[in-house]
Amino acid sequence: MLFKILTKDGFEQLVDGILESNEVIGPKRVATGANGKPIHQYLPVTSFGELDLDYETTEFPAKTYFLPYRETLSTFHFDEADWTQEIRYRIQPRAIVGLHACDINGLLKLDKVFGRDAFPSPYYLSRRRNTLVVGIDHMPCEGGFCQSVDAHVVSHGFDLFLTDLGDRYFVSIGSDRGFDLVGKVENREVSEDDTHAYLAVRRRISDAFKTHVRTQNLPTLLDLEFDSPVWKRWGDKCLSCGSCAMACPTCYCYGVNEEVSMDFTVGTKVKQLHSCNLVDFAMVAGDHNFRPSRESRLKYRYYHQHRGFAEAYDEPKCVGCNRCGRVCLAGINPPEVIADLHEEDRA
Amino acid sequence: MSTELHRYDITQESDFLQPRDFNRKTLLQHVDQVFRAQITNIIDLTSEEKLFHVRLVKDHQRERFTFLPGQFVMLEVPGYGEIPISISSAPTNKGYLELCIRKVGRVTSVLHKARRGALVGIRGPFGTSFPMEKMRDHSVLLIAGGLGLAPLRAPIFHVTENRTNYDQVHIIYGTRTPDQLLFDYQYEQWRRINGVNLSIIVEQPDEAWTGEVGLITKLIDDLDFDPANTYAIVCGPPVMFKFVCNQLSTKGVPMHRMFVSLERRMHCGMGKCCRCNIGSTYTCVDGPVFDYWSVMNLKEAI
Amino acid sequence: MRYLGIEPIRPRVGVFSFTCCEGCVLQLANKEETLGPFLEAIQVVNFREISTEKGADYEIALVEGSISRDDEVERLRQIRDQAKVLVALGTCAVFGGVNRLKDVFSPQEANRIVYGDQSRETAPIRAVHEVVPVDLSIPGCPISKVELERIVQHVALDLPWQFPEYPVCVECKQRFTVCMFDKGQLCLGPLTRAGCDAPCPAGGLGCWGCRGPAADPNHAEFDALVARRGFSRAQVQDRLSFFGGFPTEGSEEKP
Amino acid sequence: MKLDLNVDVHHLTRVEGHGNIVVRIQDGKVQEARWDVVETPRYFEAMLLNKHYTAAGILTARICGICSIGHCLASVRASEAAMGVGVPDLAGRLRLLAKHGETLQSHVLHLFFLAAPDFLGLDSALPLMTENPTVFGLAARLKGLGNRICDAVAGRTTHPVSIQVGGMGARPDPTVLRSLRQQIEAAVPDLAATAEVFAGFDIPDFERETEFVSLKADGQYPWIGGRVVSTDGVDRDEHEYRELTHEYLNENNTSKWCKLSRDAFAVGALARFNNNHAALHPAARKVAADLNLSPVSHNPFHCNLAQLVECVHVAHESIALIDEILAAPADAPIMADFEPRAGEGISAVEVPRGILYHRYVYDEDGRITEADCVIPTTQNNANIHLDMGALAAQFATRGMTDQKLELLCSMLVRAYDPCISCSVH
Ligand SMILES: Cc1cc2nc3c(=O)[nH]c(=O)nc-3n(C[C@H](O)[C@H](O)[C@H](O)COP(=O)(O)OP(=O)(O)OC[C@H]3O[C@@H](n4cnc5c(N)ncnc54)[C@H](O)[C@@H]3O)c2cc1C
Ligand code: SF4
Ligand code: SF4
Ligand code: SF4
Repeated sequence: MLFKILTKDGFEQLVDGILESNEVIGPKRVATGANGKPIHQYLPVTSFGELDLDYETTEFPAKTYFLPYRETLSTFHFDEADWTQEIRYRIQPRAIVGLHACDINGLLKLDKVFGRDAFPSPYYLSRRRNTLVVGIDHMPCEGGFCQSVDAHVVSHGFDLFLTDLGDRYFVSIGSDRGFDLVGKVENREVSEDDTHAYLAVRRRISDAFKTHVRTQNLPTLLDLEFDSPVWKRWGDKCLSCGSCAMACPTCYCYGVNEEVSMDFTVGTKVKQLHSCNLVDFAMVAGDHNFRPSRESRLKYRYYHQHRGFAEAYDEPKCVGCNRCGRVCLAGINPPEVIADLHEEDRA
Repeated sequence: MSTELHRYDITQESDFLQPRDFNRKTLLQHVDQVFRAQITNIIDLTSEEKLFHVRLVKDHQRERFTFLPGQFVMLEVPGYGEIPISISSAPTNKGYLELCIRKVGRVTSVLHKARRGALVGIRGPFGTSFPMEKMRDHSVLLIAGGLGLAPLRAPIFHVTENRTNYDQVHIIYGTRTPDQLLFDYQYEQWRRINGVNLSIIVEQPDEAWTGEVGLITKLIDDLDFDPANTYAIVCGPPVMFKFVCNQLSTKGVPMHRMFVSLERRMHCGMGKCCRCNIGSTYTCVDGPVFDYWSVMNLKEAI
Repeated sequence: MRYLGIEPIRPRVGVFSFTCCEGCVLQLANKEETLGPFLEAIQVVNFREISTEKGADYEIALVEGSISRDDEVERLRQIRDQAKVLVALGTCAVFGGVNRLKDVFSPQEANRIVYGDQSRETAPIRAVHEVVPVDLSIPGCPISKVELERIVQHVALDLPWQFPEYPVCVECKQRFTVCMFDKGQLCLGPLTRAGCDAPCPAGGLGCWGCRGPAADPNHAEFDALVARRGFSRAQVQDRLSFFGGFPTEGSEEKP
Repeated sequence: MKLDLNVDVHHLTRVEGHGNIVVRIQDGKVQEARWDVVETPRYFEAMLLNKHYTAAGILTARICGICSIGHCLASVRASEAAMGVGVPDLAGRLRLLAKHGETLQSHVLHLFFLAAPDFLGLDSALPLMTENPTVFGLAARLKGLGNRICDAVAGRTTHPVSIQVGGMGARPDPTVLRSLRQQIEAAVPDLAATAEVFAGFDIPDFERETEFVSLKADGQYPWIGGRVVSTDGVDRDEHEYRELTHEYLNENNTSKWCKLSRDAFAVGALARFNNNHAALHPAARKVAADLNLSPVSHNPFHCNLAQLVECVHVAHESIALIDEILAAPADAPIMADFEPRAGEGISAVEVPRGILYHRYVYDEDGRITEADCVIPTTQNNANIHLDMGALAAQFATRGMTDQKLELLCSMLVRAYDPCISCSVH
């Protein structure tokens, strides 16, 4: 990897340059929570000033810019006795500025599912390739346990990654595209001092994690605890509202539905993000539901995160952002649920 | 300074990112493209099921389209939805499929209204198949309950078309009532095939019924076969194949020689939407055909 | 759908209003981008609010409003006799709607409050299904025209229609709306059936439950979570009883 | 020759709600001429009792599906008055913009879908779709525009969500506002075309001396709050609404009736026009001149034309409002900080059909102990009734038939654009 130093002004210039002819998305302050804390979302901005790079976390992840909550997969044009299928995917380039390490790790996991595998998704890949990703280091967010799942650092999957050294940014360059951009504004080589400062910041971040989740042996533990009362305890609380999956940077389950235009000339095939906690997730014809209870649905969300995905890709799907825990009105959150499972193990 | 971000054409990646080939050199950008297919014939089977003969429209697609017994396709009815349907015809018929469809919801209802000549879409074939090669030189039990005869027809065709490759063949079929029996016009034909033994049973007979009455397990009780030399394919609702497989198991058929076809909700057929996910297993790509041992190991499979 | 060999049928539709604000039938004339095709997909033969034609040969009756007077019962029965398919349109027709709120008073008391000594005829509010059998219930105060368009397409081809089973939160999140609870406000989204596209939380109001309960709503946990966040029983009950779609304290199961 | 005429309309069509017309003419003399509202009563004033202030606006919006924004607005203003809440400037502008959207939507609905078919000899506007797609297109586009404004600002076309006690619950996205502004500008030719269509209609020649009542604002066309004036010289504060309406009961009606200086009075677009013509946007004044409409008109059928003039006015005023809203700083407040408190509040708002009054009394918990709503159509009903008598008398001449008279009477009622379910709230 190549590294450079950018001044803060230089970075602002860089973003302004992109803004002139491209859409830029970044953390924007949208409201103040009841607890007095600001609430942020990744949203399109019109100027650098609208970005709040010193944000703690966002309510929703940036995945919607890669896997939209709703996306048209195909359009069918009806013509008397015939039809044609039209497939389009987004190719308009844009930039996302200010993703934290966990969110970039989230993208890397989605890459595994939608970028490789048996059937890569052109819809996803086109968005991914056409999105410039600029990451930034940040102190741990409250409740975040990305360190426990090794998602607090990231070494690829971005174009640029910034570490704030006070008056300047230490920039890790992850692509030729990123390299060219840095070259367009004032920059300089990394000095030994910069490297020391950078490592100190990294260390400070690593040391600051307060929330830890025991992930060792979790896949096996989950198999062992398949019938554990823990699931009922937490499952009974579940509102089956799907908020966790909407807020999770790596949840990607979906449903596909088709609609016909009111004048019966066009049919559209629309993909909509679903959630394994929703009642009808595994409902099939004849009203048979393979996961009729809240308990079984909640359990399978944890299974997919920490066992199923681990089996397929040797790592958990969860990046430890705890957005699902924060957004859950019932207070179901991975640190506590997983701790509970370990308790059960000991008991 | 103005920076215009480069537009990246993903079709450039097709060379090194190629989807698992389902019978066409599929380019990345075409994974969602359907083959246009015409409904050439419709056969009323029962009040709820119809058999659709479907033929791919384009010559080169018909040429290339092959499948194995047990695989399924995603059947697209533009504007109404795409549903997984098992292929119910002989694998030797190129580019030509028979799909047996029960009317249960939106897509199947609109299909049941469709007329001969209608154009639908086909994606696939998808999924695993019954290991017909492995079964060579063995006796085969082909067991179906209810709509399970639809996916079982492909192996039946295969076995009868390659009759010399297999030893004794038993086709065992059961439904709840006589009017639910599918493909009754073919029974006579199957019965006449040398070394094929067809038995049928219903749970609730009507006045006209003269055949066997009871659960399908009753037929298996009476069955005379050599478990050491036998493979079984069992298709039907989960309760049915669970009972049948357990019964076969007690009779001595090893679990890895019994094959079942699982049904789950599916929206993509490509291991993405997760709706068919059982633990870490995707019914659409890792299945739908599983041996019974694997099914026993899948939590919540039955 | 010609490519399937199915000719679109244009069902004959009658539109009827009972005790309500007529906001749901107004939606029939809304969503102007597709108004032409919508009105072409059906044949409106009786629609007092916008047409003088009073055809009695309708197959589908769209009935909005709740039932609160004897003459309404009579009129509704006649409509039921004529229609092949009777659709309860909107929250008032499906659940009784806000009109039920008057029933905390006796008819006499309500009359005294509003009309003094010259009372008018009124009876406790009934939803349409409490008077005649209903074939399809479309909730919403008002109904969503987008949803109605789709339902009409289904009814016209006699295809089964399925409402979303999941709660409003799903659509709310998919609109990027900051959760009302995070802003310290109350919301019935976790209990309420989706399909409206969550306009209320997006408008800063929070859901009031006009579409009635989602499949298997978790009332126990909802009660617990609103209590944890400091909302009173009365506040929650006010909302749950507002549109008549939820079982309220003291009532047996569903109204 | 004897002239006997009978008109009996059960559930008049192309109006909102249920009302009947009865006219009996014997030997050329009007024996009976009645406009009866038979809508089922809903008892909103009872429902409001004990409701929390957060519920009042949402509840009263359900009084009417066409002017729900007006109701919600009148309601939250009354609550704000009761609790002494000052609404942030930006919120006030957003509210007015939402109301303009509603006025446009409601007027266009009335003009094209409810009123125009009579002038075109049609049962409804539906045949226009195929027979006169140009006119149908005008109607659909203009109504759509009104609805989109409501949607963007109030959160929904019918039953607003963001109009709340204290201000607004959400601020519309600037890109949406900019697009709306463009759409309104693009609609100006459509409004001109509409004026041309209506200029071609044969409007019945009928007048009856009427007292016209409306709000009045200094130098501006009145929409929200202010003084109440009449063509008979009344000039009072909105708080004196009781002295301005004198609600009373009529045995044939589920709606109440009102009076002021005379037996009846009229509110609505024509009343606003008659009292505030000078404050109209020049473009709107020009359309009025083109349509030969000038104050004070005593022809109730001119209400249609006044609505058209108002459409032009709100379009222009909306453009200016959007500019002001876009210019407001990103962090400008839209919601006031307040605590509920006991008190009484009265609010008058000009909704499409005339002045709407809401009055609430709150206890210290912010719950309503007394509620009163006086609806425009309630105020108009007596006047419609009296007009009906005069109309019947004027047209009880040779050559008149039951059918023609029925049409005239129906057109008269429709000209008022009555909102019957509102009036029987
Ligand atoms: C591998 C496989 C093979 C199948 N083979 C056949 C067959 O040969 N003949 C036959 O009649 N049926 C078969 N089915 C079941 C068939 O897919 C469903 O009956 C069908 O999807 C129902 O669609 P619908 O729109 O009519 O019903 P709706 O209830 O309206 O369903 C809506 C959506 O739910 C999903 N869905 C509902 N039920 C099922 C289900 N059981 N399985 C998967 N998805 C479902 C579909 O995605 C569908 O688009 C098979 C299912 C699977 C998984
Ligand atoms: S499961 Fe929860 S903690 Fe893990 S990545 Fe998803 S939202 Fe974050
Ligand atoms: S605002 Fe309401 S509907 Fe939206 S997520 Fe929160 S609780 Fe659910
Ligand atoms: S958010 Fe709630 S109250 Fe609002 S429309 Fe949807 S269901 Fe009705």
